[in-house]
Amino acid sequence: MKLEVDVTRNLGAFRLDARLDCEDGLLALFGRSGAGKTSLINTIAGLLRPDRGRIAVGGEVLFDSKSRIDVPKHRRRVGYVFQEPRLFPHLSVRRNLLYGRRFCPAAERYVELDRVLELLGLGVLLERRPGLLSGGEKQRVAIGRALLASPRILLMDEPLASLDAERKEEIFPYIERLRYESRVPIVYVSHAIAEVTRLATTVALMADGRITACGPVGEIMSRPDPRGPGRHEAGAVFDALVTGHDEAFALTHLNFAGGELRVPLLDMPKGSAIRVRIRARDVIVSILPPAGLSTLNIFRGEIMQLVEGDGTSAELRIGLGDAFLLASVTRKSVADLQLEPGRDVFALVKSVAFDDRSEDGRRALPRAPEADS
Amino acid sequence: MKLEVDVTRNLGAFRLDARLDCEDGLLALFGRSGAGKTSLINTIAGLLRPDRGRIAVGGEVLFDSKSRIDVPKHRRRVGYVFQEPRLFPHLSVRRNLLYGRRFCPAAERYVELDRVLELLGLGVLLERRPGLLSGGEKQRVAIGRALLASPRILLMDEPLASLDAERKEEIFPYIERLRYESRVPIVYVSHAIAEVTRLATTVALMADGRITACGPVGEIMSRPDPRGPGRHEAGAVFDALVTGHDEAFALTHLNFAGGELRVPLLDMPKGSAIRVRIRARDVIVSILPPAGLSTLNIFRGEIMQLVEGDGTSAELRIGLGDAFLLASVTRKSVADLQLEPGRDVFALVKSVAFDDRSEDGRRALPRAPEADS
Amino acid sequence: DDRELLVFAAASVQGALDAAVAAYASSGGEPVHVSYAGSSTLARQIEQGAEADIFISANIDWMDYLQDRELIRPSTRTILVGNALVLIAPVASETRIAIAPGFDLAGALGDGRLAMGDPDHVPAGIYGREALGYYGAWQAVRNRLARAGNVRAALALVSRGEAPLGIVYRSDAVADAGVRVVDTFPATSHSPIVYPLAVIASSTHPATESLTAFLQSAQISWLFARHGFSPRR
Amino acid sequence: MPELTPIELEALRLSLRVGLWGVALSLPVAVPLAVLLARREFPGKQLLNGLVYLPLILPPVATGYVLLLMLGRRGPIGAWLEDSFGLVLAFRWTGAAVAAAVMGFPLMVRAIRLSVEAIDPRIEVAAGTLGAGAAWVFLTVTLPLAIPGIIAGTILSFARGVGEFGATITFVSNIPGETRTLPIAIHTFLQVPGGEAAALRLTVLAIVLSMLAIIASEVVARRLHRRLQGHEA
Amino acid sequence: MPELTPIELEALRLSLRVGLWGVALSLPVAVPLAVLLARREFPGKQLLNGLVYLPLILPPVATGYVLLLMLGRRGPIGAWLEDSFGLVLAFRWTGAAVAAAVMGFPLMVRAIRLSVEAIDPRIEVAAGTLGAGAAWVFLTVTLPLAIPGIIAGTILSFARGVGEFGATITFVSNIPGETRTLPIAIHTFLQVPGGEAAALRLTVLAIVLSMLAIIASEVVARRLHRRLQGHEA
Ligand SMILES: Nc1ncnc2c1ncn2[C@@H]1O[C@H](COP(=O)(O)OP(=O)(O)OP(=O)(O)O)[C@@H](O)[C@H]1O
Ligand SMILES: Nc1ncnc2c1ncn2[C@@H]1O[C@H](COP(=O)(O)OP(=O)(O)OP(=O)(O)O)[C@@H](O)[C@H]1O
Ligand SMILES: [Mg+2]
Ligand SMILES: [Mg+2]
Repeated sequence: MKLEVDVTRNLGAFRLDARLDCEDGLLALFGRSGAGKTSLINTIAGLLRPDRGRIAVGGEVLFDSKSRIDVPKHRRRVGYVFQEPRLFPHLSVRRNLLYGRRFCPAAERYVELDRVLELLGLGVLLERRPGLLSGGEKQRVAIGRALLASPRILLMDEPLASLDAERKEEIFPYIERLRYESRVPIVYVSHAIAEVTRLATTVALMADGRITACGPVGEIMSRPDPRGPGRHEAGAVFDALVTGHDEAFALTHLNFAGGELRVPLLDMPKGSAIRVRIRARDVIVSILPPAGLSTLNIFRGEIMQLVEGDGTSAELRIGLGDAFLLASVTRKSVADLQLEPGRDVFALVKSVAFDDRSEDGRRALPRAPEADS
Repeated sequence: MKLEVDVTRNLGAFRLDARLDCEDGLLALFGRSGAGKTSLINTIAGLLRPDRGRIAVGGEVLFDSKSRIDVPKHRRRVGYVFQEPRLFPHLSVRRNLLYGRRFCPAAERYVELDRVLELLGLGVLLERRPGLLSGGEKQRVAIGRALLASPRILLMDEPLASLDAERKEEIFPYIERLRYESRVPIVYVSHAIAEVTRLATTVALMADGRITACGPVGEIMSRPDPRGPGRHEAGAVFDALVTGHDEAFALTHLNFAGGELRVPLLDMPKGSAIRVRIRARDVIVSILPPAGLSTLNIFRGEIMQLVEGDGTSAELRIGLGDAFLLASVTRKSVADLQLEPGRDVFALVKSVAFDDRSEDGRRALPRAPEADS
Repeated sequence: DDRELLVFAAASVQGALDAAVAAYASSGGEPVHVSYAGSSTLARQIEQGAEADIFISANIDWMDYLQDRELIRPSTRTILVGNALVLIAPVASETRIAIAPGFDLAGALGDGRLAMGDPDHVPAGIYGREALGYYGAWQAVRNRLARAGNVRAALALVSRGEAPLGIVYRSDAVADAGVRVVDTFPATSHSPIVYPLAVIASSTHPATESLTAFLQSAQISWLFARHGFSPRR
Repeated sequence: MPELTPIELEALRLSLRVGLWGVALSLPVAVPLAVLLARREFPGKQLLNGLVYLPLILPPVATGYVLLLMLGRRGPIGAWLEDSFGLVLAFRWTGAAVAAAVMGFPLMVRAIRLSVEAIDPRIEVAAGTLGAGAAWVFLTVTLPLAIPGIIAGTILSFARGVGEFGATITFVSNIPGETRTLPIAIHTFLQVPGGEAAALRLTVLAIVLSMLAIIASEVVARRLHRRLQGHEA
Repeated sequence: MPELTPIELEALRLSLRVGLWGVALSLPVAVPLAVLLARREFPGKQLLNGLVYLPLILPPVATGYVLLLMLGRRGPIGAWLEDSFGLVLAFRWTGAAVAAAVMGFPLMVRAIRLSVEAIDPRIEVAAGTLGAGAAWVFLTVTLPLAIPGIIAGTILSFARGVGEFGATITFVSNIPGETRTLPIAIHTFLQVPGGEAAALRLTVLAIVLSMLAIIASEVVARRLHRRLQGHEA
């Protein structure tokens, strides 16, 4: 399922002028406050009419100024989780949740109430009214409501900002499953880049109403660009295969283009594909073969690129066969160890330094969350 | 300035029963959605009347069921940044910001409009009305409005959840300065533990309406407790002194009870005090003296405690003289390297693995933010 | 048509007519419904097809209005009763004044107003203006009027002491213990005050004739007289 | 207060019927109109809005006269209604209900419109993105959220209808048992000398009736309000 | 429409004055009362609420009669007003303004109350935490946010005041140049045969006057609404 967006729209002093093209999967939309993220997804949902342009989801044209197509918002089957919950104050949580269900043909429903209740821990709130819910409770209901409409595309505008980490952990796998299983494209707006990159297929950066960069998550996140998306989050992203499990130590062995990785045990069968991200800040470089270290993952490679500013750190790109890692080291280490392109080095990756949440996401079924107080 | 809270209040099926005592500084209040965080600070602000109990700020009693004291909310001089912005829709941003100023005696004002505008990047929005602001813009105005009332205590209910990382970075230092300079106690509710611990003096954990743990940040955050606050964020927190700068490599030398640390250059004079946090997941353990590594900070210490479950990782507490570090390693490494209490090891800490944001916070003056589109 | 007999009657004859209709019923007549409202309202309603059988107007104008439009049967038109115009004052008032050419009505009012039906449209007011004009008192009081929407309101103004003097029908004055008749305007001073009656052209009710006859019969003329009306001329 | 006389009972029942039917007639028109005025911009909106207020602005008698001219048996609409459906409004309680509906209409529309304007349109937008078409959004979101205004409007309009006099007597006359509602009965009694006591009893009755309606509506509204806005602080 | 006659001009000017003063008199009472009813619970609230509706429920003539009894020169309040301030209401345009104020009062209170109820109390709470006391919050937050209701209430009440007939004529009579407002003039013309044309001219005048007021208020309200709720979607 493909999402194509090419729209312009003037909003007072602000001008939205965005072009996006992305395949199947989850598009993470980043940008600072006021960049125009909400405005952009409003055009997709049919809430903000572009001055000109075209919007298509899975080949179905939702808007086209040339051929004068403008599908009304209630026919777009867009699941929109707004920045604020926008619950129906006069309906119980249950009726809020089920509001959109009737509009989806039964054959196309891909999620049921019970599943959503369990997932979002909403069981005990079912008969309450939105007025007295806490902020996070409200947002959970809003997410459940959008999901239960079984939308063809899911637009999520910072939906997890007001959820606690544990709750996020419980919801993420579900969002990821949606992405893999139902082929529903998701546009996910977030400020917290770490939160989403592990799910994202595509990342788009937005500033001043324009898309400044857009591409596969690996490419955008690997740019050793200090002005890029969250310096702290830069890292290499690649796909790997599950080759085996070490139940005793609760480890899973993965194979990727650069060698073998050992990561916390994954509940996935051998042969499964998985995406792995190794952040530059989690890679240590050694010029001698390391020994006696708690680090399980050590790779031999060659420095391919060195980006050095006048700050504390420098970014290294280390080639490992067909793959590469990014490493962030101090400029002092670059000098002390004489790191430079062409040099052979060892890259140390702590296994627990993997963003281990990315694997939770691959569990076949989301865990039942603990009942909420 | 001391904050004392001891309140109970029944809210339908939910019961708030919280006791807190904290000195001067910033109290970080954590708890999952629905734990009662908002309800608790509502009692402090005078918005929710406890069934019984006592609330005092800086010795001044705001509520006492025994002596029947209940200072009305508008006399409590509490700066409250709500979970939702609650701006005055009929007033311009400027007039929203200045709304509370008149109620504060001129002598007690500790912040001016220009400073807040600059800090929060609100200059260009001044004459706008709240209706058309983006979500983040609204929340920034709400923060500015609370600050400009020069409150005696600041209650912030997840105020930064909808702000982008850069904006957070710009606002944090200011909140921190408030905490150091104005002696205004701050109660800061957050889901993102990393966000606040570097500022917090005290951390309180909340669940089911009760305070389950409360204490100095170092103590609470260092508990190698997998059910503790955000497993991924656990780490050792300690205070350090700036002992010098290495301008060439943009490094600053710090001294703490466990030895010397080299961290990215700080804009602080020699002798300044600073808080440092080293996350367990950023520490690598070696049983041999490491050589040729890009890691600048290597400490020799002794394993004091080993917490091992049946998961992938184990937590180590490594004593370094008077201080200690936490390290998270795989159980496989524990076995391979025969790590056990009493054993001497080397702890490797990547300098850039420090939560370097904590140092930004110590800049003498907050940076002027870039103008917002 | 099993509809009951419906009389459209000017509100000012209500007391007497109610009694007469009751007498009609007790003497074996059919039940009668009476709709009381202003003559103008009733006339217009008849014009718009009201299914009334008999119209009793408080003045000749509205009866003429209907007759011009052939909405009544001219042969049935008659004068039911007459009335007189009186000058009244609150019972407690000491005012003594005799109606005579040039009499000082303005002086008797002091700083108060003269309550009367609006001389522009309320019949009692129109008669009042004629009578005052006849005695040369109109110019002096024309700006000192409390013009009431109907004669009952004028009566109330005097009865409550809001106005020191008023001009109303004798039929109104006799029933109100709060007022005292100061003097009666001679019939020569104004157009005749009469209440014409006619059968509506479209009426098909069989009892219409019997009722009109009863209302004009001598046996109940005392009843109208007791309510202050004068016998028909 | 001693027991109600049959006349009083009749007037009370009639008023109740007229008031309820008046509300029932105007609600289905007032709600969509109020939403239209609250949410859309269209050419002629100001004109339409002004028209809605007309019955409030015009003297009730004039409104009644217009109704008589339009809906009377000789009026264009009245004749059509009678020919097509055998429905007669003039001089019937049905006409009184229409008069009550018309007179209360501006009050009803204004109250509902205020409530609709206070609904956060973003909630309706959210319903739209969930797949609900405009009509469904209206039925399931707008309408329930506008209930406070609908209640307020209904009660204002009911009270106005129950208290209506001028338009009613002009349009449907004052026919006992058919169109003599409480206010008309009060007026009628006030026209008879000595009728004040009876008028007062009826006035008290009218007050009690409307008060009961108002209090009932308040209770309902308050419950709804609580259910809707559980703001804790 | 040919030029206005002096009589028409006078009635127009008077109606405008009475309508505006009526609104000016009732606003300062209606606003706090509406807020009280919207935001507080207290014993006797239902009673107070019912009392507010009284002028709507009672036949206007009865209301006018009550006003006469209370505020007339012999009435307890009227006598006191005259003795203490030399203020006379009966038979003066000031009395007509009072009648307009009273008759429009329930409409004004209800509209303002609806608007106040729609204000999110959390915004007022926020103002409180910023240090504003109840009065200041009211002035700077509640009142401005209730403007839509205040405008709606004012216009309803103005229109009602300009169209008021029954209470006005009963309380202050029909004195040309002093209390003969447009509706009273219209009524007067409608009472005489052939007066329809003149009544129609005045009716058009009343409509134009109120329409202008309504349109002006709409424009103001719409601007405010836009300024307040810049919801983009
Ligand atoms: N209707 C409008 N008229 C004028 N300006 C508008 C309008 N709608 C949005 N804006 C402005 O356009 C810019 C983009 O707004 P938008 O809500 O899309 O930002 P955002 O990226 O979602 O920000 P945030 O992360 O804070 O929610 C903002 O500066 C906003 O103030
Ligand atoms: N007035 C009330 N009546 C009944 N239950 C209430 C009331 N107010 C709050 N609650 C419930 O009390 C619990 C605590 O709510 P509170 O808003 O304090 O949570 P919170 O910790 O702030 O959550 P979040 O992080 O999601 O904002 C919730 O389950 C909420 O639904
Ligand atoms: Mg946004
Ligand atoms: Mg909360």
